[in-house]
Amino acid sequence: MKIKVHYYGQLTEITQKSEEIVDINASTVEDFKKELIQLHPELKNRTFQVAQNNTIQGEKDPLTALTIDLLPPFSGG
Amino acid sequence: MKIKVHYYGQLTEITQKSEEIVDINASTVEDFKKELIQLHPELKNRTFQVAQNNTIQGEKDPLTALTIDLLPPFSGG
Amino acid sequence: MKKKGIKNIFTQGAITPAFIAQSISNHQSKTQIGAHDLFLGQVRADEIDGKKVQAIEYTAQEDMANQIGHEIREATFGKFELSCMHIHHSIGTVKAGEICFFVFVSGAHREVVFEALPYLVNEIKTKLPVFGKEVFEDSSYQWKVNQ
Amino acid sequence: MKKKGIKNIFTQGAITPAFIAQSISNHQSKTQIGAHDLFLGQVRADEIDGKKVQAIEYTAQEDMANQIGHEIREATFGKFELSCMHIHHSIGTVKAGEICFFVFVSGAHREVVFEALPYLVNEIKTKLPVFGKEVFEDSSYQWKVNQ
Repeated sequence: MKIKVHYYGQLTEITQKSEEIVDINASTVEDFKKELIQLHPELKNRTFQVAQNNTIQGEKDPLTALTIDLLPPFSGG
Repeated sequence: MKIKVHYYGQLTEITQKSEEIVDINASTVEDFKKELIQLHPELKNRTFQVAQNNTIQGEKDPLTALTIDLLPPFSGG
Repeated sequence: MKKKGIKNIFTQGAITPAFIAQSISNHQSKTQIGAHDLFLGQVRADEIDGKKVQAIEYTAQEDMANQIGHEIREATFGKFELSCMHIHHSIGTVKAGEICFFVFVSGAHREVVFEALPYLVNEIKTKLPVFGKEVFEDSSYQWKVNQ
Repeated sequence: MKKKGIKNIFTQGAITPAFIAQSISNHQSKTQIGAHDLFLGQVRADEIDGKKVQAIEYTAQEDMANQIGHEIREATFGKFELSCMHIHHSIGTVKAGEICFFVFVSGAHREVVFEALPYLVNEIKTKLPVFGKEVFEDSSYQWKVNQ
């Protein structure tokens, strides 16, 4: 399944992309993260969260959206 | 001893004065209040504090200043 | 009676939003500050026995209020690690909806300002000889009582 | 994606003292308000390894930030008896000494605003997908980490 991944903050530098289309087999967030780390090994020891439909997802949540956000730790304010 | 008494807030209405010179024998705040209430019986059931040299005085404090402030409850802010 | 280092906290009439903006601006060169916390007291149009407050008239023992304000300031600086502290109170008439009280603290991080400001505001309200007279629309009035 | 009732919290660049003054002014017709509490975040010129921060560049997942901001707003209104609540955050570059974050709550009395504001500021800092990049005077940078 082709999905669009948006990178934010420091992750745009680590992956050297602000967005990309990736072909993913995962049906859960956990598996999605594993596949993405295979594509981008530089993400391996990084802290990030996965959001879809503007909502942070847990590891076991199903991957349903066609657009996924990868968010590093927040540092607003 | 002649001292000047300044009235503030609601006390200016109760005594109908903002200041006056009174002749007082008292040497403590407590006695001063008693004498003042004799002069102004309308002060009797009122809550007020006595200050001299910009400092609130306790009942047993000696009366030393020539100017005394009579302060009703504070309501700033 | 004016002593060195004692600031005049009183402003004639309402404290304007422009005055507050200027006070904020004055801190832009203080680049060790990360957090400001501002308290503003606004005159409420309370309804009492069917009559609405249209203004508060403030009077004070100003000299004493400034001196006690100074003491509270020093004590608050001793208690909290603050970079700046400003206290302003209206004297005279302030209409409903206008600002009568402005307290401003600044520090490196938010925790310290959130602790310091309520303490400071409470000290001022409790200890400053300031007296408010609530004037109704029909010009009758009552003396304000703090909760 | 813009949903009804969801406000845009983002301001391009610094939040100006004039903007804050206007926001205060807007409340003068709300005469049930007695107390305002304003938090302002200011960019610190922190020195890290001998280099000084000269600006922070903010980016965000804006759509998500606005939606979460809306949810935090609703939850805060449910928790505290407030009349008004406003949240503003900079996006883009904000220089040291300038304001990047402005949170404003109003209520009848001071107790409620003093409780609500720290809660609200903390929620926003913790939950909003906003990312700060601290840029030094020599144009090198590091990604900001919240405490």
